[in-house]
Amino acid sequence: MAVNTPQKPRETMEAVAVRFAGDSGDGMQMVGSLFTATSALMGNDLATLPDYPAEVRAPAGSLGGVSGFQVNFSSTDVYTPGDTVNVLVALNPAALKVNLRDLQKRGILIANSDTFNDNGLKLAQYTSNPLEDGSLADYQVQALPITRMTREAVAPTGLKGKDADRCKNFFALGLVYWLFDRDLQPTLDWLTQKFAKLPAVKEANERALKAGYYYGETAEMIQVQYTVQKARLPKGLYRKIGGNEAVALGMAVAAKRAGKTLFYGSYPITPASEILHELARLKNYGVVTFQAEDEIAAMCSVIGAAFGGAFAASGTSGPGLSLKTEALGLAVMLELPCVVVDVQRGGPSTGLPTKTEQGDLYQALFGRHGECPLPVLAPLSPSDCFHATYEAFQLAAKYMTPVIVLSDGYLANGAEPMRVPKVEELPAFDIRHPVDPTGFEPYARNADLARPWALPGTPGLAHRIGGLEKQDVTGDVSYDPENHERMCRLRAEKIAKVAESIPDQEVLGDGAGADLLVVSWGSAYGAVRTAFERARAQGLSVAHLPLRYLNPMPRNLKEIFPRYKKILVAECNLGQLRDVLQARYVRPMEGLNKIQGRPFAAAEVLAGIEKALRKA
Amino acid sequence: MAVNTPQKPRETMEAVAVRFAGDSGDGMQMVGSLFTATSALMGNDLATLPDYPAEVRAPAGSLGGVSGFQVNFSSTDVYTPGDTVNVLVALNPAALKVNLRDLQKRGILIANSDTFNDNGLKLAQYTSNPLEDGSLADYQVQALPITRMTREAVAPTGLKGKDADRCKNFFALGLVYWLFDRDLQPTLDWLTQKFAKLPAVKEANERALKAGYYYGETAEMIQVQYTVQKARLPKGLYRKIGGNEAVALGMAVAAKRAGKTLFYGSYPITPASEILHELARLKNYGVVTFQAEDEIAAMCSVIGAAFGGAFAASGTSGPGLSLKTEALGLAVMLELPCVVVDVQRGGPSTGLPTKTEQGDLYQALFGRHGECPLPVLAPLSPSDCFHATYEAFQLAAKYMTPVIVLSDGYLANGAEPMRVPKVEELPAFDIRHPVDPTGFEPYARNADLARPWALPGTPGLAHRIGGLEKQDVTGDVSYDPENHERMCRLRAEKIAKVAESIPDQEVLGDGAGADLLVVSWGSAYGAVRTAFERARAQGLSVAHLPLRYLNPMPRNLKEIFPRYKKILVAECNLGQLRDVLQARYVRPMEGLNKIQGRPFAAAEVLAGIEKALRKA
Amino acid sequence: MNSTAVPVNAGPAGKSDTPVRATTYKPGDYASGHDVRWCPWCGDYAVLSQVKKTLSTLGISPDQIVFVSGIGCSSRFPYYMGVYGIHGIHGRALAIATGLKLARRDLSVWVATGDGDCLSIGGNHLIHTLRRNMDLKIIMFNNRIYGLTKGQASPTSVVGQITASTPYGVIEPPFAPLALALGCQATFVARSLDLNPKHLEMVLDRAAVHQGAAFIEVYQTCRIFNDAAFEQLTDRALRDENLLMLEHGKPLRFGKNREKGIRLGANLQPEVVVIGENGVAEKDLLVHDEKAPNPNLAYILSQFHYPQFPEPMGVLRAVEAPTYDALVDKQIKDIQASKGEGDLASLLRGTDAWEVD
Amino acid sequence: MNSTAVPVNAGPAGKSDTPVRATTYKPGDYASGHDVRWCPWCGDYAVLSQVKKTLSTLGISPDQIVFVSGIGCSSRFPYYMGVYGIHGIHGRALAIATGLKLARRDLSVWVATGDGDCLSIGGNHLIHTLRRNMDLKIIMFNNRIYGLTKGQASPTSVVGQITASTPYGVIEPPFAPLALALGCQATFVARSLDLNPKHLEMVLDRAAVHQGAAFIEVYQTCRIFNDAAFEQLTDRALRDENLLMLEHGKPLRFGKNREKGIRLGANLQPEVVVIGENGVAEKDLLVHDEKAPNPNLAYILSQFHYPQFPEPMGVLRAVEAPTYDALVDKQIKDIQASKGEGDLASLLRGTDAWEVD
Ligand SMILES: Cc1ncc(C[n+]2csc(CCOP(=O)(O)OP(=O)(O)O)c2C)c(N)n1
Ligand SMILES: Cc1ncc(C[n+]2csc(CCOP(=O)(O)OP(=O)(O)O)c2C)c(N)n1
Ligand code: SF4
Ligand code: SF4
Ligand SMILES: [Mg+2]
Ligand SMILES: [Mg+2]
Repeated sequence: MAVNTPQKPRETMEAVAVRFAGDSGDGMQMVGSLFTATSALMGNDLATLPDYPAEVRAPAGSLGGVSGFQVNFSSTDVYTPGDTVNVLVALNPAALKVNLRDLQKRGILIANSDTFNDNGLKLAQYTSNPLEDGSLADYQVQALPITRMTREAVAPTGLKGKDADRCKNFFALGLVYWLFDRDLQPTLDWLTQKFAKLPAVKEANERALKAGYYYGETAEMIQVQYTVQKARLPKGLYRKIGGNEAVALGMAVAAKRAGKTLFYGSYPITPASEILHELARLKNYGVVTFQAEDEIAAMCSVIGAAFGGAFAASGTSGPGLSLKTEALGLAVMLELPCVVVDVQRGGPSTGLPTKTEQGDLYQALFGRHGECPLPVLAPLSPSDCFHATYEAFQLAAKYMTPVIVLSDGYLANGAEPMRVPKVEELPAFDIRHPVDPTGFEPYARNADLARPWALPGTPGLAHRIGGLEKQDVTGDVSYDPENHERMCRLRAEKIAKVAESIPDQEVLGDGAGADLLVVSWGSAYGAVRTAFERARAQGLSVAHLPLRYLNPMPRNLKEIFPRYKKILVAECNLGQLRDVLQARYVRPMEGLNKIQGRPFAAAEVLAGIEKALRKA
Repeated sequence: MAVNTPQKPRETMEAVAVRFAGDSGDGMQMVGSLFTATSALMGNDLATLPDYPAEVRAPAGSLGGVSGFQVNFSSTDVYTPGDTVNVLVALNPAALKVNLRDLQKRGILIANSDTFNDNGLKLAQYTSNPLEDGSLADYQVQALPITRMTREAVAPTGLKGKDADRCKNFFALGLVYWLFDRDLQPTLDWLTQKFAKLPAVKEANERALKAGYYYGETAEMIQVQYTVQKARLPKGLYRKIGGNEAVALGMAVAAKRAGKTLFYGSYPITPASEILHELARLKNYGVVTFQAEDEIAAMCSVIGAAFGGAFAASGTSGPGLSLKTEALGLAVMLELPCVVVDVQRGGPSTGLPTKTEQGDLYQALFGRHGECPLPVLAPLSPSDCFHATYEAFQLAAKYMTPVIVLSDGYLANGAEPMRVPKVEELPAFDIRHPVDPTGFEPYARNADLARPWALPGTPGLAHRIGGLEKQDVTGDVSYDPENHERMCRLRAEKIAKVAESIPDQEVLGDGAGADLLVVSWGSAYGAVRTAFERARAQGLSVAHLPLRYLNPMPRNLKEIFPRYKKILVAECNLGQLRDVLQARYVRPMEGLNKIQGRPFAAAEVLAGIEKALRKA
Repeated sequence: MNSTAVPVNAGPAGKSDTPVRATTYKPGDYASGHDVRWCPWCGDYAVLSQVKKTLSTLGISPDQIVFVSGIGCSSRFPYYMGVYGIHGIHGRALAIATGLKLARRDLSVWVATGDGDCLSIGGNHLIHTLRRNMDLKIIMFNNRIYGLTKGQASPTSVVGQITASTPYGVIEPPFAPLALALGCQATFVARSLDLNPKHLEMVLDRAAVHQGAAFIEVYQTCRIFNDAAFEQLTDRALRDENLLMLEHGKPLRFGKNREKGIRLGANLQPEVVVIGENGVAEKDLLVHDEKAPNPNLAYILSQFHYPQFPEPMGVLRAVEAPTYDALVDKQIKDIQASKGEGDLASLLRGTDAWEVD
Repeated sequence: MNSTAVPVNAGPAGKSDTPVRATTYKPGDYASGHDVRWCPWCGDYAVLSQVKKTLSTLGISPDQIVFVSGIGCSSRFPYYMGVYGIHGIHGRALAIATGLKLARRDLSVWVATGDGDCLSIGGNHLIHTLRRNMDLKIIMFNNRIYGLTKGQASPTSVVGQITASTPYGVIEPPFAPLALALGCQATFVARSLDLNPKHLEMVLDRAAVHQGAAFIEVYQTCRIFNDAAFEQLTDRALRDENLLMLEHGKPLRFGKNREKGIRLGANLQPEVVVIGENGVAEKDLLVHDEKAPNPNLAYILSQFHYPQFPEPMGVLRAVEAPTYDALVDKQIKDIQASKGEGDLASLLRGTDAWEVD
């Protein structure tokens, strides 16, 4: 469609963070996603983060029922959804109350004034109307009767009452589209497809969207339109991807690339369920999904499928990982390849199920009885969830071992553009299933110390494996004392050898040494990277080591650490990685810790960096 | 009964280790226990260790079917059952084959020559008869037709064939009694009681026992009788106690002392099942035992019982501890007192179910998702299992927390004399259940940071607890970011505060500093202590730190470690405590590790000490 | 500690069976006063209000009642009750409740659980609880979906159902939860519906007075993820054809004008018949007998599904049998009676102590 | 790796149902050659030898068979078979086997499990496996005790039984495992006895050809910890009075001279009757029908216990129904047929990709 070229002055911005906030029923996640998709298509780099309540539907208008979606889009690299936002859309008073603290001074607030009535204010626990009492003087407030304007806009479609009101998220979206000079077409296409069977709804939303856009263009209130240029992303095909989607894709692609069936056995749990949902949709790719009766069954089904020769995986979150403990131990003993993705959430116990945390590192590394090591990887960003999961299968198959991937709620729900790799770019799998019975031994080892992956059905290779200690080479049950020690050491050595298949650690900033090295792992990367770049821009002597391989660790770490005067380990827990690094490298380190169900803000990390340097 | 005073020369020995070995069906555990009981009654200090096969009944006469029982009795302190034995009783060739390597040069071998026939030798995989081929020249071999002599001895009772042969363990026992000048009376009393309803069997065993004794006295073959003097044990009442029995007693006594019901919810697993068996016998003490459908249910039942106000506990081994992971996390969140005893066995997975190991330290300390700390204790000896379990309940109730006690197969199956404490000597429990609704808050904390233990049924205190994060003080569900951080830190601080209730660490040997400090934890104490004393006797500069509190650790450790040039951490795993100490005290340590399903031998530790000092 | 001390052994095991107080209570006495956070119109509200009503009739003080739950929308139940409560972990409510009841027979212990919580991850605890006949009142909210985790299939989702985890439809046959319970010889098995408050009240009242494991399946509508699940059973125009309201001692009749009935045909195959047609009379119908010592009729009924058969509502089975907690208590008392109650000194001493001096 | 490579996708999901080869096999072809380490005279030996016999008649090569087990004496079974095998963890055999079968429909997957393994810790996997009708052959060795851990009570131990964990006697009522299975609508439910090799062979043969979850309870004597458990059923003098040998289509008769029978009395209460006494004739007896679409007769039988009733031996139920693995396969194939088989490039690209240049 053709939208008139806007007439108002334009300003160019490098990066903008917008947050849509409203009631759980207001469709904030939907418009947030559409805004993201449009920005991606328009060539921005971006990062997004939804934030929704733990209850499925908290009471309408209440503080507990506020749902938000934040998107940070930029003409330069983006590593986080932004600590604070430039624009806040608040569809009701509760949304304003909950989100205002994250709006920058002088930022734009778009509020639906229709909802700031007695009832709405009371539900949000306001004693006076913030739109009127002068308390918002620090912001550019645009208080608009969005509900009424939406009703008017959709009136021609015949939609009334609740149905009409439901379109107000599209009005707000249209307005924000105008503000940042975005193309309406992708959203119009989406509406056409989504509501193919409900033409009135389609038309109503279309009208609301355009009304919002035209309002921006026409009304006197908003004076400036902003432009965010295309990012200088490397050439190529891109797709927007969230962390859970990326995990699912990584699994499905790894299996396809290896010519294997993907078997995904799992039990729903927030925030990991989406991986199951995504994979269940991929049945035309031959993916087998199995919703087991619990996490124990899920993990055991993975073991069975791996024995059968499938690429087998499971996804879960903390409580589920705890339940998988015993079966993971069996997988270590059986030396069968499989991948377990733990999407960490606030713990311990049920904790904060919809919030993010990096609290399961101990559990992943040490949470099994006996000497029971396995590789652990932690992706750095939503799109890295794809690469890390793919790599987990590579390591699993090469070393015949279960591998844990530590994602978290922040990565899972966040999204960013990912360059779509060409098939040939993806590392190939070199999987050999023995077929020759001559000299076959189930626990003979190759140079990587991996045992053969012999599949049932292969003539002459029938063998039995189990959780009892095994005789080296033959795999027979053995109670021999020296053999037990040999096997424990062999299993440990094999996992240590995985280090040979992972790249040397890179350090951002001065690799030769600096006053401070900030270590992050997994998802803390984004905020730490942003903070590190700001610190460098301020001329501070700091480097950043974003750890991705938690076990084994890159071989060159032992050479890197001595180059830095001080080491600060930033993680969303109470210091788990710091302890592990101190144990391994016997060097005192400081911790920068946050455990609030939220990722670091870059500003918090920057403050931590400055403090550490001051103390130094 | 009167036994003639022996006529042969006597030699006095300070300590003797005897091992009875035979087929699983030969009753070795029984005569071993009887020998132990007699030695205890005669005032020796002692330590015992049974060793039986993983299969319930392996084929008779096979190497896999050998069952052994070792007892070390002494006139001085005993810390281990002995690395090697002075006397080996081998009732068949397989028993000889399996056990000979532990017999000291010039040690006494008593073999039942009747079983060294073609069939027996073949089953034991001997190609020639060791009793005849000169291969035993280094030992004092007493090859006797024990089967035939037993048959003759019991003939008057009318017992024949298998029934008669079954008495041969008592013949061997009688012979060993004579050798060490032991009193027959306790054993005769035991037979009278045990076979009250089977007078023929009682008489046959009595006859076999005496025949063995008289054979020693009379026969020409054995020339010397040995005496082991009473140990200089402190005055008092003593009982022989095994580790599992001691755990059961610790639980039952703690509950009785506190005026509480003991609730023990558990699922059978080797080597922990005996705790359940022991407690199930104590129903007249009001103990409630609940054999749950699995370990998850067991742990959950413990939580329910603790909420109800009982002293609640569970016992298990590695695979079961893994299954309890999730529920343990709930217990941490609920801040309810309970005790979990993990009787460690060879891992990972099913591993070596009947063998000992210290492989679950990681799991106990770190094996839960989220930030989920709890106190961990490890008893040092079988009798210390009583004290550690009692203390675990003290800490659990004082700090409102689950506590893990790390026993192991070695402690569980081993036995030693324990001084029976007087009731008044046992620390009292100061348990207060709130009754006043005024100002009651379920998550208010006292000076120890413990919350109140309010019991259902108390008028006006009705409250709800659960695994979701709680609002500080009120205990209401809270998704507040700062509150989550506060609660995570409070829980961690509370567990750290437990250090205020544990004694300072003692160091054996020179506390002011030495060339080497050997750290042990839990059951490694015995062998390390023995080795340490030998090393000191050799004039080596060495001290011993037997760690009993694994979390939190004694507060003075940080002052102790710097006093020693080198630290060697001895443990039956691949270095778990060493890593934990390095993480906490950031100081390089060496490991002395063994993971063979067997405890350290003192000689191995001594060699490790010598090596560490040479390298220093 | 913000309170004074009470005797340390408050509430040991082995108190008397059901605590009865002379006071009278109102449903509101059982409310916690916390905001209820289920979705508007969620079926859970109806159960909550009926439960409070039932409790108020029992004469049991809120302080003597404990609600235990697992995880799920329905498992938030304890937070909304003004009684003692544990919101446990997923699937484990029954195991927690078992430990509590074994330690404290004086309490009235109730369990709120969902179809996922109870039958998927918690299935093992359910069958063992029923086998043992633990004295627990178990309310299973069956909405045929995972509500809290946003709409995955549960073990009671029906074949073909489209859910987040089965975008192409469920392929597994669902459990018949009441049949499963009868497979464990459960002593009290019943079913009701969130939308029939009177009936729900009756069933809850019955469960409340049952001594032993009382298993109630409540058909509960999840408005957000499975709104139509029970339409055929609640729609005014259809429900009479699809529901079989059980009454002890009465013939099994249903239909708008109660003109239909259930007869047992050859091969123990139940049939729907119309009274007056083909010579069928009321006396040919099966007669409901919830107290039958054998669970055979209850089992036959537990497998009725519309449209073939009307779905039974009410008490399928209610028989008396010793409860596990009572047996545990009795065993201890018997042994104490025969051996004498053990004291601390003799416990410490054991049987084979010796004196060193 | 000590072997050459094969195509990486050997054995994907979705092969044909039951692999049949033209070769003939002997029981010995299914032996592993490892020393069998059960106690002398353990009932497990008899089952081992019958299983090998049954397998040899199926024409399935040992390479196409997998035995999965949990932990327990009976769970050592796979080690003694010359087929592929997994000795899993306690209680989880069915979950492991489920994953294997879903990944590899071409294999014949068997499960060996004990009464503790299957019904105590593993109960949840059992009920879900049966509900799903997974194509697995499940042999449950019921010795009414925990053998491997030296003699604790199991969920089939009988009331009063003295065990290591119940020195004063079991107080919990045991499961009736076949009733539990029928509570899950199991499609194949049978029982046999270690000491009746002929009968055991027949039951194993029947299970082997059943498509779907075949649940067999084998009464197996643990010589060491529960020697007398099945005396009344095996003793020559007693067994005819205590066993009801089922035959499809035949009236339910038993007794030394087959003079007794089972009749259905009032209230669906079965009764033991003597033919010829009180006017009872054979036509009054219940007739066994393992193929009845409803499980009602099977359920009634599943609750028979001596001395009140003779214990049924044989196939209680054997009905056809789609298996879960076949449905999974079919759903994938249907979707591939309608949507087209997805390729790697389109998977990577997704639906909303854009080009940056
Ligand atoms: C160990 C574990 N696994 C998974 C979850 C996630 N989870 C929470 S509730 C739930 C299912 C809820 O379904 P249901 O029991 O039917 O309750 P409803 O919400 O429908 O009332 C799941 C899978 C969890 N909390 N813990
Ligand atoms: C998680 C776990 N819990 C407990 C055990 C200990 N365990 C091994 S076998 C077994 C019971 C065996 O009984 P059953 O299944 O009846 O087999 P049987 O030995 O009688 O053949 C138990 C409790 C274990 N191995 N793993
Ligand atoms: S999601 Fe469904 S079950 Fe959960 S509260 Fe909402 S309506 Fe009720
Ligand atoms: S203990 Fe019992 S079940 Fe186990 S092998 Fe021995 S006889 Fe068989
Ligand atoms: Mg539900
Ligand atoms: Mg058994």
